[in-house]
Amino acid sequence: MTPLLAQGTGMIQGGWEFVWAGYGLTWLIFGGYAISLIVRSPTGGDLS
Amino acid sequence: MNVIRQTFEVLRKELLVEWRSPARVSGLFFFALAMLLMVAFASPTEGILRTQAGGTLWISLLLASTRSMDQSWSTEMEHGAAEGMLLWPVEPVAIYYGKALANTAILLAVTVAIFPLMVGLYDVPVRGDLSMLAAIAVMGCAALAAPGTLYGLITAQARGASVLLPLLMFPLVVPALLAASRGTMVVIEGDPMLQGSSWLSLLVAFNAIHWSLSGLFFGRVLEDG
Amino acid sequence: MPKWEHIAGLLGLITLIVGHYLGLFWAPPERMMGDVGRLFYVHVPVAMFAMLVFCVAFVGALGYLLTSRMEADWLNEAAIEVGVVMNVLLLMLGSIWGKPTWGVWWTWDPRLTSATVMLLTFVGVILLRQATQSPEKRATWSAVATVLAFVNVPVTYMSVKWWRSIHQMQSTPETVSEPMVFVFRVNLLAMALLMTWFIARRWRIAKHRAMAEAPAPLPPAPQVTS
Amino acid sequence: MEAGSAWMLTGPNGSGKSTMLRCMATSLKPHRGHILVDGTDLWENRQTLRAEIAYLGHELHVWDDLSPRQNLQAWNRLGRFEVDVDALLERVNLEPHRDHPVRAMSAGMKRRLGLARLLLKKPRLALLDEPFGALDPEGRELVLDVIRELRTSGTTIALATHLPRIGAQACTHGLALEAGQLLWAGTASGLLERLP
Repeated sequence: MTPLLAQGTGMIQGGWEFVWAGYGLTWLIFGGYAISLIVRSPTGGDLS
Repeated sequence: MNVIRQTFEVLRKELLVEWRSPARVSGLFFFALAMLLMVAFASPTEGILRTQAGGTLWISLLLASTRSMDQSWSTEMEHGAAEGMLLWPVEPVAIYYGKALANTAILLAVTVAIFPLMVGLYDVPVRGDLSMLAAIAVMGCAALAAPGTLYGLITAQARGASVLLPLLMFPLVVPALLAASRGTMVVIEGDPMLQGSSWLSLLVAFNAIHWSLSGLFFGRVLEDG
Repeated sequence: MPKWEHIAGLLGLITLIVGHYLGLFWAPPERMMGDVGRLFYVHVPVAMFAMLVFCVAFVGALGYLLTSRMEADWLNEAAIEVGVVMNVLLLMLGSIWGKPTWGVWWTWDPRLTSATVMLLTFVGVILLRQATQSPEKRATWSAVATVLAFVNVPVTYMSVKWWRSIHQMQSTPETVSEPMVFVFRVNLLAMALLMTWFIARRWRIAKHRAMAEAPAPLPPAPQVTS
Repeated sequence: MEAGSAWMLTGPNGSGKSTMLRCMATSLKPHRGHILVDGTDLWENRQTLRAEIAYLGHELHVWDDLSPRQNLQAWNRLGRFEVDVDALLERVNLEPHRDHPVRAMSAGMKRRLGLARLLLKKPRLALLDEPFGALDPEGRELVLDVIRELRTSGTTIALATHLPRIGAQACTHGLALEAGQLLWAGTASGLLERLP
């Protein structure tokens, strides 16, 4: 993978795959942790 | 003051224990020496050893210090002498400072013994100010002993102590390890830009924080243990 | 059963969806970094709240040391776990952002390095918690380790900064425009609400477990015959 | 408990004898209830009251690498007691072993050292947990002697033992515990009569 360094305009071009990876990872980890909290919660899966 | 006198008595007792069982301190020395040799075997070129000397020295001391803290507390726990001191009563602060000073002294003894060997084995040309080097050595050993003595008491009572102590201690002493390694290195190299003193001041700040905070918490940890 | 935290959690979820939508599609590309700059809206809130959650753990630790109340220990336990999750996410996001801007997945930058050391410290505290059965010991040890770790963070940052200054310094340009500030704030709000839910849920788990392992109360003392 | 009295705790294993002594020694914090000393709470005032309590538990509170003499000297200095350590060693019959490390001593010898350590303090309350364990008849006689001597100097004593017949020789009162509950309280000889 080539580093998307500044080209001419002084702005990094492209790089959407990194953006999607970052946002996706956030959802993945928050979702995973939320599920683990629900599974471990005192009332089991019941969230009351 | 009573606390100072008791600190001195605890320190005296600690040094007497070490004196009666010299195998322990010499064991630490050989442990650190073995580390120096192992790093040499694992290094691709001899030049790297020279530039890495400061870091290797302090990594060896750090690993040796975890063994030392383990031992320091296992003698205390064997027949409950730590609790005995608490009930005697000895001020917990005095127990902490006495033991931490003793651990500093032991590490310093290992440092003094290991340093000339490292200089010889790694072929390090020592050009710098030796008094500065001594100051960094003292402060570096004190910086390892302060959190080590407190965490040694905790992990001596926990399950899986041998892995927990390094795990807790290593991240905490990162600033001290950095400062001691870099400080040692720049002083050895001659230190034209006088960076050694700024590393030394970082070590002093680290010691000030950890010697006071650990002393503050030690009583609580001992009492609840 | 208390439900207040679920309201916070649900609001947080909605805000996060809105915030991420705005960050991905509504906000303009960043002046220097282009579209990669959109990572700002996830990375910086996570970084700020990782730190803030550890502050909560610190407050719990101090609270336990001062009052010996188990509620404070549960807060400490909850916040440390949430903080570690945030810290892991933070490092991964930092790495993802570092690759297109700096060209490397990892650099020994002071912030990155001290965040890693912080993660290691608090993972140590979690393992320490698991190494004892006694609730009082666990609470005291964890509180002491948390306070020491927390105080050590700025010292670590400073030491790494000095260490790196001998080599080279990375500078991150932070040029922020009006719509960016708005999107950033929405994401901060989402994070605050979600952290509230995480910590509150984790606190209940800690409380429940403590209740389960507490010894049954002794029967009343009988009359002594003599 | 009045000054100079000696209380003997008996009961099966796990009945709470040791726990009770450890609470009185401020080694454990009572989970429920309070222990009062002259009307003040023991745990709240533990820093000052610890100086007046001596405790000999299952753990001997000694350092393995030091000799008996060095051990006693260290404890002597830590408490600023200025007791003649050599005379004390002679009294508990450890004189021939005084310079060997504790590590090499037998269990009975170690108990004697623990007893000597107890005698460094001039306590108002002495707590002994199974003081006769691991000791030969001569050693048991020594413990009884020590208890009698402490009593005449006004020290109150609590001792836990599963050998009530020996303990009763030096004790005034008896308590029987079972499963954390007080079953019976009275004189030591009265307790002996009730035993099967």
